[in-house]
Amino acid sequence: MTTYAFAAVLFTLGIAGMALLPNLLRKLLAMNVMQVAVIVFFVSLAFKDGATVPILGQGGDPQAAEFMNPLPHTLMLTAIVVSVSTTGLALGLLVRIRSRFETLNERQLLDKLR
Amino acid sequence: MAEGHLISIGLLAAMVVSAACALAVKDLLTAAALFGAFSFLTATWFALLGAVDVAFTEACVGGALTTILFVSTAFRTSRRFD
Amino acid sequence: MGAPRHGGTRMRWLLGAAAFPALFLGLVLGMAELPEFGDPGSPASTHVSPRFIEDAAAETGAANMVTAVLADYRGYDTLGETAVIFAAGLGCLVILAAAGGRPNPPAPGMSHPFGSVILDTATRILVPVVLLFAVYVLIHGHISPGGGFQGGVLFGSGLIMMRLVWGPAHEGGTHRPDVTAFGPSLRGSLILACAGILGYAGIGLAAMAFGGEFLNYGTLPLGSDPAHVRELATLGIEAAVFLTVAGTVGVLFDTISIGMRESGVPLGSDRGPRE
Amino acid sequence: MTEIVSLRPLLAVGAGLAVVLPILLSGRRPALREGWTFLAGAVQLGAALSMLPAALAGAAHVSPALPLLPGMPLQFRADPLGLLFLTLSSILWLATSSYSVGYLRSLGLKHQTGYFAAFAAAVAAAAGVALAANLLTFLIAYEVLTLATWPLVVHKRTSGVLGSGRSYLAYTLIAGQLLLGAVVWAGTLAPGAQFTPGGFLAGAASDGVLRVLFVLLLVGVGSKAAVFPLHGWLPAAMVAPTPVSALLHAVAVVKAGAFGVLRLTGWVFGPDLMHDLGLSLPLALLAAGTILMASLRALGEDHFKRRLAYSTISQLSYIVLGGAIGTPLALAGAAFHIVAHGFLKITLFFCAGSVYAATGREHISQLGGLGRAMPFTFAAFGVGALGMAGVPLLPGFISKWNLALGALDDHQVWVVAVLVLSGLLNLAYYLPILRVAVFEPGDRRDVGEPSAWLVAPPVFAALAAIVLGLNPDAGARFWSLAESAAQSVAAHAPEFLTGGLP
Amino acid sequence: MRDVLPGLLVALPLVGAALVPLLAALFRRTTRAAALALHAAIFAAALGLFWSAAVAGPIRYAVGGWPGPWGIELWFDGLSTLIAVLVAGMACFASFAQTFGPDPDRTAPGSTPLREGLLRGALLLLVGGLLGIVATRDVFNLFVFLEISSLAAYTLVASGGGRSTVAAFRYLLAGTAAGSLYLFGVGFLYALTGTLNMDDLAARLPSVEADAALTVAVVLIAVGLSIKAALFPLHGWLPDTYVYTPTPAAGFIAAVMAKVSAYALLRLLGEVLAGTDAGAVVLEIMIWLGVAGVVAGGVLAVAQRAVTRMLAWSSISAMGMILIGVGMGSALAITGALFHMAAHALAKGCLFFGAGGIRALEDGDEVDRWAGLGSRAPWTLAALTVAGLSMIGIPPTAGFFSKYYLLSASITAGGPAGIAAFAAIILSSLLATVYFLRVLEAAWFRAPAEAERASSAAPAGPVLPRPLALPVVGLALLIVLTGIFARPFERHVLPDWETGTARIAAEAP
Repeated sequence: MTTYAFAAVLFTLGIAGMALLPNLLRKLLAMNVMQVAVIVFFVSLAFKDGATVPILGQGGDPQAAEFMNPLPHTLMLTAIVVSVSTTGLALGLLVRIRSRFETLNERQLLDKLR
Repeated sequence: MAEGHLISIGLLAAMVVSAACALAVKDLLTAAALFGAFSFLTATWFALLGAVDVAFTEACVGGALTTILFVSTAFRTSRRFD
Repeated sequence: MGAPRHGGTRMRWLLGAAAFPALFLGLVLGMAELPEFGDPGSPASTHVSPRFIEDAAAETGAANMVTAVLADYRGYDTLGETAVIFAAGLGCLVILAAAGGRPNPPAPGMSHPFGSVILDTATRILVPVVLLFAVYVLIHGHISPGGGFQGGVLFGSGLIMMRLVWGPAHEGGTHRPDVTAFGPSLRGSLILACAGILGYAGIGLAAMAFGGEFLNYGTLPLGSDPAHVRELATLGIEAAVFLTVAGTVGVLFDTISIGMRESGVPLGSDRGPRE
Repeated sequence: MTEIVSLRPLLAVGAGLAVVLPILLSGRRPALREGWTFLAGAVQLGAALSMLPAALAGAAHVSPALPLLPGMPLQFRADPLGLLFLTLSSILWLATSSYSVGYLRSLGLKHQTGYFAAFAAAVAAAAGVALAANLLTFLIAYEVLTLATWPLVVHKRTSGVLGSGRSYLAYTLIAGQLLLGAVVWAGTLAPGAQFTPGGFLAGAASDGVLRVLFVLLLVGVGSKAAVFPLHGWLPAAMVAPTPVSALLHAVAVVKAGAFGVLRLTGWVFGPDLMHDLGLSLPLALLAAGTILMASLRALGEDHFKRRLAYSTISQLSYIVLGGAIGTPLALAGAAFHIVAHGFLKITLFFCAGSVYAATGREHISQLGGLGRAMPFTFAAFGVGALGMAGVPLLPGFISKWNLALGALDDHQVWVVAVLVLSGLLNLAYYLPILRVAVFEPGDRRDVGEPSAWLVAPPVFAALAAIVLGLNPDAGARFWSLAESAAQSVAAHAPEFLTGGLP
Repeated sequence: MRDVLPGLLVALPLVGAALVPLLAALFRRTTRAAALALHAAIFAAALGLFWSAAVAGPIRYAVGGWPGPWGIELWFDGLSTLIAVLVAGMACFASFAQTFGPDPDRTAPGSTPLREGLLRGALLLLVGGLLGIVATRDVFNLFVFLEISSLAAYTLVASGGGRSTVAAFRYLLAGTAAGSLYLFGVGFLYALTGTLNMDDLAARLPSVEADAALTVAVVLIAVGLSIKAALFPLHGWLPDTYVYTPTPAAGFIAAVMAKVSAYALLRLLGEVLAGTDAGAVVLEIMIWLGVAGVVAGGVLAVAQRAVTRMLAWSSISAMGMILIGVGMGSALAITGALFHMAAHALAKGCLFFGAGGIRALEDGDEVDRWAGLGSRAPWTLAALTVAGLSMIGIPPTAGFFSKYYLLSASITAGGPAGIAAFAAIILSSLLATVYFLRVLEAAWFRAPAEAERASSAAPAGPVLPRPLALPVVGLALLIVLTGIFARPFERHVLPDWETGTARIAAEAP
């Protein structure tokens, strides 16, 4: 349960950072923390006591209890790629915003936007 | 697995601390460095939990690539958060 | 998110002070009732995943169960994943590079090579190793940890290392020796990324051409033993993903850090807004 | 009521719609454009008359049901009441179209193509309202009518006109939305919501729900029928050119509202349910109040067309009154009054239009001496005014007489008093107009009868009114239609009705 | 036919998204024809699926040959094929409109063949993402395609340059937060049931006793998808995004983007999580949020001076109405919600193409920019009028019938929520009347502003360039046709929905 709690802490930290930090780049960092939190949660679901890494050794008949659950790992590979893609696109946007408006502070940007 | 459990809690605590610092600090390069640390700590924790594929991906995709992009954005914009 | 007027920062912190602890409490309360951490009898460990563990090797020929699930059982997910990273590459191109009109601001540090001797020789030794390791990670994707994504990123980071140390491939002014010419231009990276997606979807459509469902490798005529056929197809999938990821990492780095433009010439020495 | 499935109802409704596009396309050739309008009018009248014998024999032409919503098809039925309104509006459409040709030409107004297209759409919508077989079709035709008449009301496009156009829309569209809500509600209470003589909501829900539903439906149709609190838009809509006012008052819009009230009281709730719920008396009182209030307001009005507008508000409430009382005679009187008021009011409006076209004067005080200059126009005006007051030998008398008898059947003596009083008030505000026009001196040097297009329609309407006054069953047998409509409602409420037909 | 089309529907957009930029990069010529051909093929596939689902019943398609909870399944019943047809159809119009270049912000980047190819690729990617969401039967796969469509949408929004990049960034933040919330919810569901397949989930969920965890899962999923569907009070990102997006993309995004998320919400909360009592409570709350959204959207739309911003707020009101339909859950309500999705998509797409084009050519977004346009381009303005009337809900347009379904659903539902919904829908029609007729009155009956008329003879010539005028007129025709021929809509969507929920109930152990 404590492992899940850490995921919740990171998630709340991330979402709070996104909403409250004034600078867009720091919001992006907070967004990454939030996405990593979800990945931590899924990986902690996959853990089995007394199980090893989900890669088959020298053959033999694999038993379900001996290996970790591979499904969350697969899902989290996708989640990591999604988080990197969003961050990449967001950074591209920020470079463009910075060059156009000379600031990355949300409050000043909103004034310029109206 | 009691002692493994202890290390995992320790790593998780370190992750939370580094994430909090990354968000709190004012200078972009320091934030990027702290975020890199956070990613690599997460990768180690994944490896600890047996998620080797995820650890590998998190290390190079999340840790290296994202940090490089953040640092290069620092050069494109300005080091201080305004 | 929808930030109210700037006068509302006090209100925003107030809102935050109330909402986020509530979110955290809700999550923790919910988590209390989830199956215990590491419990082998939890629904997640007993319902769907046992088949992946026990039959992955027999059905798909992949020792690494994660790659088996990634490329075969849930291959459609991975196609979506590749499309996601392709979308990021496309986005950065549209926003930063392929724009006529006003050029982006000059990039101070990144677009000029460092050019110190130590870095130069270190890169000469390291880059080939990194690229080779990337290809190794791709080939052994279904046996050891790794696969298309990790290989692609490693290959991309090799390119980045060269860009960092020797400057962009098409140095406007003086041309460094052919070494700097290595590595795709912006247009080349885009073509690489497109090729990856087309390869992946092509394999899927080929499966349909031979009568199976989309991405059902069993029907492909690559040999008699079905597990072996699927193993080969997985390799094909991983290679396609490798191309897309490598291309996109190239695009991301070039557009964001160097500010390379559509014409492949770095911004610093850009000749006028639009040729 | 046996039903004959045929395409004639669709033909009657479709004639107007089908002609809208050709009118829009033949903008450059006015003659062809008018030709389309008259063709549609003729087709509509022909279809109406062809369905007449069947309706009188107790059978109704029904169009095949176009399934639109679960259990609520788009369907038209030519029952006696519907046919009465359809025939009236097609005859008056022909008259108003010919009048419009003269009026628009003489004043040289712009956007004539849009005018005639909207006119055709409005009359087609009115036909849809007349022949609607269920509440959904009624609602659809009702909304299309609102939209079709909006461009006509704001025809002059000046900012003042746009303002009154907005108020017209505000009233009618808000009422339309409430009607939408009410129709949906009724549709769920009684699936199909078909108009059935004697009402289909008896026992469909608790009394409280039915009362709220009745109020919603009444507001929906009442706003178009200009019942007291909702009449504000009608005087404001006088900014429209006169033929449009004629359309609004006599041919389509307000008539659709009054017709809707009759449908509501006779074919949705039915007289006996109205009495059980105790709704008849308040509605009757509301109608009576409107009659008297509007007549008093008309007395004080010097603007010619606005006085006619207030007279319309009061005259329409006769129909609402008849619907409220619910006895067969009262219903027949109310139904016939639709026709009577149609012919009489259109005469008055044509005269007002001719005066404006010939002299540009809009106020009654300026009419001095025109009586002799425009003899035919003011003769027709005289016939119209007397008819309105309910003088015998004119159609107004027949409807008021039957209304009074119907009220007595239901022992409502006070209604008779209201009718008499309003008759006197009519005289009080119409005769001064004649007196000013005929006896008061005024410069009438270069004033003469306007073109034939502008004189013929009022004279024709006046003559038709006189013929109708003498023999109500002349021509399109309006009286027998009204009587059989009332009869069909009465047949379903035997225990309530005591008096028989004369 | 039935086993080829599903694969094609999901594969073609992704192949197109890679092919079109490739052609642009290699041959540096315009890729208009290729993109249009691809969109037409996708539309044909969607139509074929709609036809075969209607005739021969729903199609279950196991991608990769692995059935049931192990592999990922696609599910095509009347519901999902209808939305697929809507998305693919609107995409054809958007692709045609993409040849229209000018962007609202003068500093927007100029167009080069490569950029045009990339933008067409982004549109194809967006369509692929949306079709993926509509077709999938797997909750995690839904997340992946949600992200694909979002990323493509951010690109299209940001392609306007200048202010649209800021709007795109705020949209990105909201969208990613929504995605992560949804993924967290999926994590909870996976922990409780061990499966990701919707049918399997629906079967196993009722037997789960962990109520608190289930409630958290339902709330996380509901909040996540509500942000994506811009449902009140989580709609913050929508107005700026719709206003600053370049016209061709704005028409498509405004028309279908939020609706597909609402469809996902309907699928998950209405069908999969309907068995749980937490799901029922959330649905009840959603009715009240819908009512609030309908009223707030309407009132704020009236308060706007700029036409496109007014349209954005009216979208929020319409999404509120769809939420009411989803919340009520009765078969009639769901049909009403779906019909309103279709009607609103067509009308909003048409209006955005029109308003965006007028904003670009008349160089201004206020209502009086529309003065006197009726005389200059009667047919284009007639089409926009039809779309406006459909938004108000005047018969015979489709908007009237969808409102009719929703009204009768809220009356039959009864209770305080039903009455509130009934009143809200009536009020929203009134508000729509005010803000739409204000524009139409200016267009038809008000002469152009004096200054303009004095400076130049009323600038003749079409109000909209051809790549925008054609979609506008085409969509208007579709609005009227959908209105009149509502029967197929009811005959196909309704039974599938009932059998769907009934089948899941039957499968429960």
